[in-house]
Amino acid sequence: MEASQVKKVLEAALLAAREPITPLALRKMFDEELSTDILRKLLDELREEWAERPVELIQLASGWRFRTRAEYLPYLERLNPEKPPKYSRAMLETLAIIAYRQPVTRGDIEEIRGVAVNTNVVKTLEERGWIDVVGHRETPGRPALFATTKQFLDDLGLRSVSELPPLEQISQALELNHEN
Amino acid sequence: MEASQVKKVLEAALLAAREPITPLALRKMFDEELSTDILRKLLDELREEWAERPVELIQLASGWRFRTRAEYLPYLERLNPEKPPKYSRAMLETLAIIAYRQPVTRGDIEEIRGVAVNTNVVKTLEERGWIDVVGHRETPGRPALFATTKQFLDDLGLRSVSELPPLEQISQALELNHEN
Amino acid sequence: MSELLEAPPVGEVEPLARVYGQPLEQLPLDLYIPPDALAIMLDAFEGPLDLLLYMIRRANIDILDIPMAPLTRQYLDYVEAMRASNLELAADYLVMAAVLIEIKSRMLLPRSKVGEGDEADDPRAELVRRLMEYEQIKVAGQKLNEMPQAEREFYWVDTLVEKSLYVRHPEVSVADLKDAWDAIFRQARLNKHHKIGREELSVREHMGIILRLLQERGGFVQFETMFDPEMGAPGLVVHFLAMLELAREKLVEFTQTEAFQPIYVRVHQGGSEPGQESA
Repeated sequence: MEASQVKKVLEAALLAAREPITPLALRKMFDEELSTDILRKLLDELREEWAERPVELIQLASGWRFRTRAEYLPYLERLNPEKPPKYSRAMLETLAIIAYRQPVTRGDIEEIRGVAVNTNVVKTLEERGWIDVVGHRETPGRPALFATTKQFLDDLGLRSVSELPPLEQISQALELNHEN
Repeated sequence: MEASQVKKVLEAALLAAREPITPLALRKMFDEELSTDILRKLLDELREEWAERPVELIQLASGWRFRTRAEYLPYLERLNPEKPPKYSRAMLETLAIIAYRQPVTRGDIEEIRGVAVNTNVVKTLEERGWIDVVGHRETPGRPALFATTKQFLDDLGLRSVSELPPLEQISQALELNHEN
Repeated sequence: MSELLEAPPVGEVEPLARVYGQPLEQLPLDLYIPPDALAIMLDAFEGPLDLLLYMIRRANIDILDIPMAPLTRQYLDYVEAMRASNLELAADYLVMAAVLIEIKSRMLLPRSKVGEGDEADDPRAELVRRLMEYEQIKVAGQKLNEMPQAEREFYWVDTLVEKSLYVRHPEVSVADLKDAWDAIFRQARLNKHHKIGREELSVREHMGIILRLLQERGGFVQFETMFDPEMGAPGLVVHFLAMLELAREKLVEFTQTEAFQPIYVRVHQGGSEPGQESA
C-alpha cells in the first residue's frame, strides 16, 4: 500500500475514533508490517497537513486523536447552549466597589461590604483581566490598590468608567450618612 | 466573517457533531445572518473539498454529518472487533413492512408476514430508535401505529423514506411469466 | 409429493399433476430429518407463507397458477412431520393448513364465471396476493440489510471536543454592577457607620491610571509628563483632580527640591504613617 493510502486509512480511523487510538492499534489495521518509525512519520505528516484546518491531530497519553481547535469552541457552544455561568453576589459587589470606588484596597472592600473578601473572588477578577493592582497604599502592610482595567471597559462596552450608571441618588444618601 | 472562515466553523462543527446538525442549527452559530442559500452553497463547497478525502459530508434526514467512506470499512473494522448485531429475518421483514407500508399496526405486520409478531422484535427496533409509535388506529383496541424514525434514515445514510430501494415488482414479473 | 419440492426445472405444471396418489412415505429425504434438525428447519422459515413460498419457488411453480392439490398435500405432510416430532407447532401453520384445504375444496366446485377471462372468483386469488406481498417484503428486508449502515459499514466522524479548552465566562452587564452597588447601599443603610464618600467616577478612574503609570515608570515621575494633551481640557482637569485626590489619600506625594525646579510625583513613601482607610 502506498504511503498516501496508508495516511488516508489513518485519517479515516482517527476521525471516526470515539477515543484515542494507540499506535499499536493503528498498526493493526494493515496487513503489511508498518514500523513504529514510519507510523510516527506518517502521523506527523498528517498533523502537518491538518495544520490549517479547524481540527488538529493531537497525541494524548492514551494515543492519537483529532480534536476541535479551541478557537472554534465558542461557535460549537451555540449548538448546545449550556446555561450561562453566573457570578456570585460577592463577586459582583466586589467588582462594583472596585469599579465605582477605584482605587481600593481589600480592606476598603471589606469595610464597604461589611464582610471579609474571599481571596478567590479577587483572584477570579484578576484572572479575567478585569482588575489589577495599580499600586499600594502606604499604610502598614502596604495593601494593594485595585482598579479596573481597559479590558473590563472593553468587555462591558464602555469607553470610560464615567460611563457607568451614575449613582447620584445613592451617593447623596450615603453622603448624608457620612455626615451624620 | 469571511466565507472561508464560515466554512471552517461549519467544518469544525460538523466534524465534532454527535448527531446530524440541521441547517437551522448551523446558521445559529453565527452572529451575522447566514441565508439558507449561502449555507447550502458553502456546504456543497465543503462536500466538494472533501471529495478526495477518506470521509465524506452527507445530507441526512435530520441534517448534515461527516462519515467515513465505505471503502475504509475493512481497515476500520479491525479497530472495532465487536461486530454489530446481526438482525434476524423476522426483524428485517418487520422493519421492511414498517418502512415501506408505514404507518402500520402490529396486526398489519402479522397479516403480511402470516405469523404473530414477536414482542422482542418490535422492542428491539424501538430501542434502536428506528421505529416509534406515531398514533393509534381508531379501530377496536386502538392499536398503535408504527413508523420509522429519522434516526433510522440517518443510520442508513438517507434523507427520506423515498430514498429506500424501490420494492421489487414481483407481481409484474410473475404476470409476465404467466402470460408467456 | 416429492416432485413438488424436487421438481425439475422451469415451471412445468404437467409433471406436478402426477403427484396425486403418491404415498406419503415418499417424502423427499430433505424433509425426513431428525427431530432436532426439524426444529432448525422450522426456525429457518418465517411462518407458513415463507414455507409455501419456499415450496413454490423451489418447484418453479407459476405463482399465479398454483396447483392447489399437491401443494396442500405436501404442506400437510410437512406439518404432520413436525407434529410427529412433538414440535410445538405454531398455530399460524395450522391456520394456513385450513386455508389451503378450503381453497382446494373450492377449486373442485364449478366456478361461477361472471364474464370471459374473469378471474375475480379464483379461490386462490387471496392466497396468491398474500404470497406475492410477503415475497416483496422478504426481498425488501434483505435489501435493507444490504444497505450501508452506521457503525456497520461506515462510522460517524466524531472529533474530540474538549470543553475545558474554552472557559465560558459569566457575562456581566453594567446593570448588574449597578444592582450590586444598590445591594451594597441597602446594606450600608442598615449599618450606618459605613463611610462612603461621593466622588466623581472619572476622577476615580484617573486615580487608577496615574497609579498604573507610576508603577510602570518605577514609582517616580516628573509631574508634567503625567499629563497628555491628548486628554483635552476636561480630561486634564480630571487628571489633575485625581492627582490631588491621590495626594489627599496619601497614595502619592509631590516633591520639589527648590522653587522652579521640576516637580516630581512619586508613590507615597511614608510607610510608617497611619494611613487613611478610606476616602
